[in-house]
Amino acid sequence: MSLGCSCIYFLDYRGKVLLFRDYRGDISSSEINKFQRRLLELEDSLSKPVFKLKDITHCWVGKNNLYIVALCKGQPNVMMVFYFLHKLIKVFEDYFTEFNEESLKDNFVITYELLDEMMDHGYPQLTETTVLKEFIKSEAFRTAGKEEKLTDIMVSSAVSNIVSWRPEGIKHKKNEIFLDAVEELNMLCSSTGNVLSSEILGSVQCNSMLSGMPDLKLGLNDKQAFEIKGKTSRGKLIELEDIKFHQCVRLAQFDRDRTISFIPPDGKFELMTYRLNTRVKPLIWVECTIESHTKSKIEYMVKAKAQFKSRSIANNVEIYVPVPCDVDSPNFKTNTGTVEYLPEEDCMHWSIKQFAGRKEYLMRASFGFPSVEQTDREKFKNAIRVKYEIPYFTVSGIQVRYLKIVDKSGYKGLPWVRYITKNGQYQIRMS
Amino acid sequence: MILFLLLISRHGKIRLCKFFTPFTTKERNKIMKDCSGLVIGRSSRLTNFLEYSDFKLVFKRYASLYFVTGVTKDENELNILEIMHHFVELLDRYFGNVCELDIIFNFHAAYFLLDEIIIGGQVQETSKKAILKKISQQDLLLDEQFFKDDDKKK
Amino acid sequence: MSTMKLKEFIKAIRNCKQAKDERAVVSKESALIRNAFKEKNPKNRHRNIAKLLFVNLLGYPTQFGQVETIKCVASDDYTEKRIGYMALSQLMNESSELLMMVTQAIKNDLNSSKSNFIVALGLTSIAEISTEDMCRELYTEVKKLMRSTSSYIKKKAILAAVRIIKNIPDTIDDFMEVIDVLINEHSHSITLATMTLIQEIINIEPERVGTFRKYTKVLIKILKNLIHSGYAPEYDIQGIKDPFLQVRIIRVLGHLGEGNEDASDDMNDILTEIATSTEGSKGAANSILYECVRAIMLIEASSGLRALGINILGRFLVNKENNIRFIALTNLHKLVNIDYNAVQRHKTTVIGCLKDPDLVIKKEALDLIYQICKNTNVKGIVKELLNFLLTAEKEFKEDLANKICMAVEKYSPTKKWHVDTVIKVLTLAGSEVMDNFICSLITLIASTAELQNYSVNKTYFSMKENLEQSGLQQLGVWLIGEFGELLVSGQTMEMDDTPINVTEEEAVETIEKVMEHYKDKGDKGDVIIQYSLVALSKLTIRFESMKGKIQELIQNQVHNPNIEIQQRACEFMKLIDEDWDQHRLAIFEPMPFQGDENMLVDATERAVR
Amino acid sequence: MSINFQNSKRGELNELRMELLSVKIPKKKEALKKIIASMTLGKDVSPLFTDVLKCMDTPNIELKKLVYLYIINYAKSQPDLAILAVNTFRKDARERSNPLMRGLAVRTMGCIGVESIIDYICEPLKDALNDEDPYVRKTAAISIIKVYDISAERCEELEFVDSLVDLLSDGNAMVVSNAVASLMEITNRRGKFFEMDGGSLHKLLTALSECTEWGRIYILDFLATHLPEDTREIESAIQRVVPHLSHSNAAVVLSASKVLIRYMDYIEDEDKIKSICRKLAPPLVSLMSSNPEIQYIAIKNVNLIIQKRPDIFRKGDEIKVFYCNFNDPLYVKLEKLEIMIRLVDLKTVDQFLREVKEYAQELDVPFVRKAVSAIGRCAIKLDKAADRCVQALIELVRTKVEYLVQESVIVIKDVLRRYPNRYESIIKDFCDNLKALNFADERAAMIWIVGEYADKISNCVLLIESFAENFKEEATIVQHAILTAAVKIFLKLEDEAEDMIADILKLATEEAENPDLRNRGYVYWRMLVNNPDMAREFVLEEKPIISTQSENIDPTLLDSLIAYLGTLFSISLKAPSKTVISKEGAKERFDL
Repeated sequence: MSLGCSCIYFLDYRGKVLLFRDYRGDISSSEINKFQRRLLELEDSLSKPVFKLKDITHCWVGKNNLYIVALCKGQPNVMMVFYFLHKLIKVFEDYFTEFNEESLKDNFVITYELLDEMMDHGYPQLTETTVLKEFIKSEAFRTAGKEEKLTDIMVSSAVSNIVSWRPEGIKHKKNEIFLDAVEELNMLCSSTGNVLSSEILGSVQCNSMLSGMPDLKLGLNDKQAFEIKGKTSRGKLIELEDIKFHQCVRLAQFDRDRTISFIPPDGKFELMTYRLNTRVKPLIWVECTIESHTKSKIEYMVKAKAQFKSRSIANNVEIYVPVPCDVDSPNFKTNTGTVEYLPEEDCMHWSIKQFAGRKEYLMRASFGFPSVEQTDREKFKNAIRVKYEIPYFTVSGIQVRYLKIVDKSGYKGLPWVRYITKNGQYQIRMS
Repeated sequence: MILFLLLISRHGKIRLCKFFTPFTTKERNKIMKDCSGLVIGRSSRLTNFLEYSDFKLVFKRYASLYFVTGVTKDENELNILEIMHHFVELLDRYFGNVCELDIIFNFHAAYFLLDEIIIGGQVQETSKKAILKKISQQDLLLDEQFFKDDDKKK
Repeated sequence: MSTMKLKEFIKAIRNCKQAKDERAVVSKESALIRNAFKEKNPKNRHRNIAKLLFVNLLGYPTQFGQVETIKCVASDDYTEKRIGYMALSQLMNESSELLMMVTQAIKNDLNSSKSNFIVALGLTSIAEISTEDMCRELYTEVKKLMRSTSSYIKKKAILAAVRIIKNIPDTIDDFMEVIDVLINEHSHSITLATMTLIQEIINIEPERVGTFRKYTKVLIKILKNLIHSGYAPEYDIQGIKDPFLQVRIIRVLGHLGEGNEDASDDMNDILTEIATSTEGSKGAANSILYECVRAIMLIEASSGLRALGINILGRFLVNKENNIRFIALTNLHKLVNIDYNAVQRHKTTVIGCLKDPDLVIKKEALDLIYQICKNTNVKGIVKELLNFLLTAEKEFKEDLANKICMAVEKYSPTKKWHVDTVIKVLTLAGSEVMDNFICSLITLIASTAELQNYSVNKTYFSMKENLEQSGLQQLGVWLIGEFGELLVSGQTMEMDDTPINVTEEEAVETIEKVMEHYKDKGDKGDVIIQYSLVALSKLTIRFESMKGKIQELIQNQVHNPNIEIQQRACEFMKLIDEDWDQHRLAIFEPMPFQGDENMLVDATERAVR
Repeated sequence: MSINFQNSKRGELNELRMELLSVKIPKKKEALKKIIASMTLGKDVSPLFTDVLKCMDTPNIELKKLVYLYIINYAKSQPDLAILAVNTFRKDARERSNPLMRGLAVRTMGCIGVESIIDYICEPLKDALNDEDPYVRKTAAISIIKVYDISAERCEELEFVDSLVDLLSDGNAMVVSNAVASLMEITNRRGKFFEMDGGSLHKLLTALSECTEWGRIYILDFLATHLPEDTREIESAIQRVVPHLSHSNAAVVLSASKVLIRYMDYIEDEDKIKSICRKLAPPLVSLMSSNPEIQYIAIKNVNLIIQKRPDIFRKGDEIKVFYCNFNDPLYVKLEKLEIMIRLVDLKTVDQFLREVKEYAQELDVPFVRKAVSAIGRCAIKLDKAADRCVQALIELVRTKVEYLVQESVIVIKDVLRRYPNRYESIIKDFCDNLKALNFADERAAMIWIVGEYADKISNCVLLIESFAENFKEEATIVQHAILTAAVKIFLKLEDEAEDMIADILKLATEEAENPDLRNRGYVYWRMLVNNPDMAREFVLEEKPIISTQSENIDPTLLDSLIAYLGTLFSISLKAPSKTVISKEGAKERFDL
């Protein structure tokens, strides 16, 4: 069974080929026309991300007005193909800061080089930006630097090492590492305030600026870790449901005694993600009542309430409330924040820069209607969406207890830790 | 009679649409969508006529635009092709070497022109000279401001 | 308030790369325009309406602009008025109540003394959007304007009248006297419009054609003058003088000559002249020739003129342009009933058209070939068509297969040939053939005793090799069920006189394979399984030895989620039970068929017996 | 295009050629970049091939890479040209100072798809397999598939396949994993030839925790198709695979799950199985917070996994994870609904109904229809909750929204089949909405209901007569439904329905063309004449009750699909062998 893919295409939003890499030469170049035709026939939302035409499988991902399409023959591991396509986008973003038509066109030589190095005969190979950057330099770096000799560029030592994500000989003046514990709260609520589903998606983001080959150990207030080691804790312990680690973490060791030990890649990376299914009440609760709704006018009363401790503050709270598609003369009244009408999304947008815990704010809105009614006016009762950020706070109560840094050179590294909670998919249904 | 005239770009965008007899919005949308599908990509070597619903489609591609008409079954298809060509030549004379962009940005002018050629789906004037004369007289009557703002190409 | 100018707005939209960006620009601007309308600020109103026209072209809703459109129409400002009128037909369909509001404004404009152009706007809108009520309100004005001194107004008024008579046919009488005057005017555009009006009246009330016959000579004269006039650059198209007007007059002449010898005689010369002397290979000339042919076919033409017409079609048929060939095919089609032999002469050329890469030509040619078919030539034609069936692409295959079946059904000289041909079609394109052809073939076989043995054997062997052809399987399964005993009799001979031996077991296995192949294949597959169940249950009285196997196959279907299949399977499972041995025989007897005089009596009698 | 380019722009090509000849490396580089840019636009720049080759022999690595890119592009389409570069490749492959160079040369040479290349490539490839640098070895491992694709015979002759097996003992994990990928691909072509013993299993498991995320997928997929023979080995493999459920790469997680589910079949200890199942659930659930494409694949696979191991989601509240978000793409929503139906049980049914009713109010018609049918399917699945589900359906029918009514009729028919005589009270609501039934399927379903519950519907004779008004024009499925319903009604009401049954039988036998319909008509007619009691027994007999079992995949098919989790098989639900065989049969386009 072949796992890999035969070729990868980059198309613009109309389906025109920008560039492509053919890895196997077993698929005719006219095949991509069929994809284009299908693209024109169907809207994105209707087309499945993977489909088969005759014996060829099309897997595609859309991003920033571009389509990245992998064509495969036989029985590809489609999960791998999709994960690779997303990884590809990530690497291009790292290289070109942005991934779009312009950046691709401006950097087509590097794009080809990367495609050649990241995949061989349809099999993903090296995909860590830090490692790739060792021997594929970005354009800007090249022109600035002096002319390169054959001997100047070597394969990253990472390839030959067991540690495939970190080259040797990294040096930093200050040895620091920053940890951000970020939690996103996914929540779906009914109009009556019942939480239909909620989960916490947490991640620990690192930015490592440590020299050498440091070996790190991270200690969390993980209940299971304490149980296994038979220790007790003074603070609160939490139960992490499903933990996923960056490939640098020694999985077997974690499986054995829940120790998180790793040699970090250099720079930014996501060390781990976790999920918690605990029931939480909505941090920002929004209640929306339509007070009157006639042929010529609609009036809303919107109440927002911060249901967290008063010492925390939510920043950049944004509340989106749906309105009918053909309203006019918007009129808003509130003593907090600003409100605007966003016709392109058929909603009003109430933004509050700072929202302290336990506070409650009120907003009233009214709109007029034109005398001739648009046919689908009544179909506007979507979900209310809420965005926010709460610093110095995590819903789960996760805590970094320690981060031990050991390098053979013996320097003392400094760890920094921050906590933040954000909204994830946060929707409240409208009555 | 001619029931409707559509100008459709290669990408399926409607550049001009004129219905000479009432159709509901739903019918109109269906017609526009179906016509794009039927006509775009058809090789120019093939017949320029198609049966559609209970009328006929007569169409022709000029550069990047497809001119599509729906006509009653009793129409002379070859004559309809000539009428479309008549319209194209007038657009050409009015704009001077017309291109798709002229029609996009001055769609109103194209409608005005069409109003002098066809009324209610019937040809009303066959003299190009007469048509262009009437159009330029009307252009003079138009609010200068309107066209200054919108900077008509001449 | 939006300050974007029309051109900027169009540019902004053109800069959008994705549908959602475009939607965003449009919704924002639409919201601003809604507000501007609410504020009742007439400044920029026409610009906003113009933007909405563009929004409408893009396919977004614009209903909220309708009231403002009416205000624009009623405005004193010419620019606003003109934009308003333009928007009227684009934005306001369906809202007849609102259209009623605009009627008064149009009336004012029709009576305007300010400018002919204002009157013209009103007339155009009547021709395109008027409702019955509007027409009643406005038709006196239109009638008056038909006598206007300006030919610019007059021609538009005539065309507005075309719309009025369509909406209110009882106004035709009012317009008849005006036509008497108009017919004598010597202006291209007035004559053109008048022809259109006459044509429309004939369409609505065909019996009025007699009243117009008095114009025959005048029209011939106008046409003659037109053809013989000197070079007029204004009206010249590819060396032809005003082809639009020529076509229009010829069409009206055609109506006048239809069923009337005198009028037909009168126009014989001019049509002959046009048919012979219109030169040029370009579209304009061909459009006139084509119109001329249509007229010839309509009127009581002399044999010479008719020959001329058929000749033109013959030339069209070998033209290299597809459009012209298409015209030839459609018109030969109409000619079949009038002059079969003339059309029949082109048979080979028409069959040749089936090779054309153009599907439209192919379909038209196929239709024509079908029309040419008769008992005498059907064999030859079908033979050729079967060759095409081998190579036809999917879109055409369906048409072709069904047309062959139609021809066979209608003209088949012998029943055996009928059976052979349809089985051949089913073998090549069995999944494209419509149900009713399979049904009628079954009826034919069932009602013709001498063909049953032959058919069941022939079908049995083709169906085994063409499992994908669902139609063939449907036929085969039914035949095995009904005539299974003929299949296993061992009395049928192959070509070389060796007997064909099919065992009962093999026959049942064939059905089993079909059922296996068509399970979970959707509706079409379910139908075949339904056929199979009936066939199997019939076989219980024909193949005693296979009862166990049959029972097993039927049992497999009693859990089928398809209701019809489950119902049959359950009924048949019961019937198979020994208790019903005697009854079963009566129930599964061969079905009587149409043509069987006493089929019902028969059925009941036998059943009772 | 190409002709056009050559004719009108011959000058441009010449200009580029001159630049390539320049002695200055930056100028050459610029020229090559332009050439590659043209290539990207689809222009034919192959006439420059020999000139480009001349630049290949350079110490400047960047220039060299550009030439390589150029060659790769033509390697497949114009191998005869590409083979001209072979000498330089061989030289580069021996470039001692730089492994990157050697790897690049070996990799690119393999892309030239003509058989004659093998003569040139075999020696450098052999060297590369034994190269001191792992980068070269890992590249060589993949290159063996390329050679195999060009000529399987030569590849075997040159013993490259055997070298692959040797590479499994390589000290570098990335080399091992690439060798595994190659092995698997070759196995795919010529059938299984490699038997795993304890030693190789151990090596693979060691490499598994050391190699890149992609390498882990290759090894896991390999393990899923190559089962160890010994139960102890299976258990130790499981132990080493379990930690990979914590990997951040979704494909690693899925492949690890696949190995575990397959290996579990060989474990007898129930507790061990339970403990593995417990570990499987959370990572699968987590996949739901990925990109929509990954979610889609994940849901499809979860659907298979829970059919195989229904006890994985034992906690009961996992269903919530699959609730649809407002902005999920349609293809994700539809699959989530499928899973919801699978997971719903008596504990969660109330939430489920609340949720699905919400979906039925949305605007997306295909989604709404699926939501409606989900309610019905839930009723069929959960006997004790059927009342609540039916109540929900009735609420929807009462909205009189056309597509809600239509979908409800189709699904309620199956509910009535599942629970005969339990819900006759609801029939009235459907009878009130006959006008909405525009399509044949819905009408057939309604007619079936009328026939089945004739004794509960006072005007059933009238209803059937009105359905039969256009008998001849109706779809065959509706005709059959009318016939059967008429017979049922007659058997139940007798005299009252005598005229009707006479009419319908006449329509079906005398006037119909369709022999199948006539057959049915005659069978009924003869039965009724022959012995009405017999007919009563046959026609009105209670049918076997349908169940949701029919929605499950056949267990043998399921097992073969489980072996291919994550691959296309798991999305299309086609059995592996079948798909391979029906290569020819799959002419028509089918959607997944």
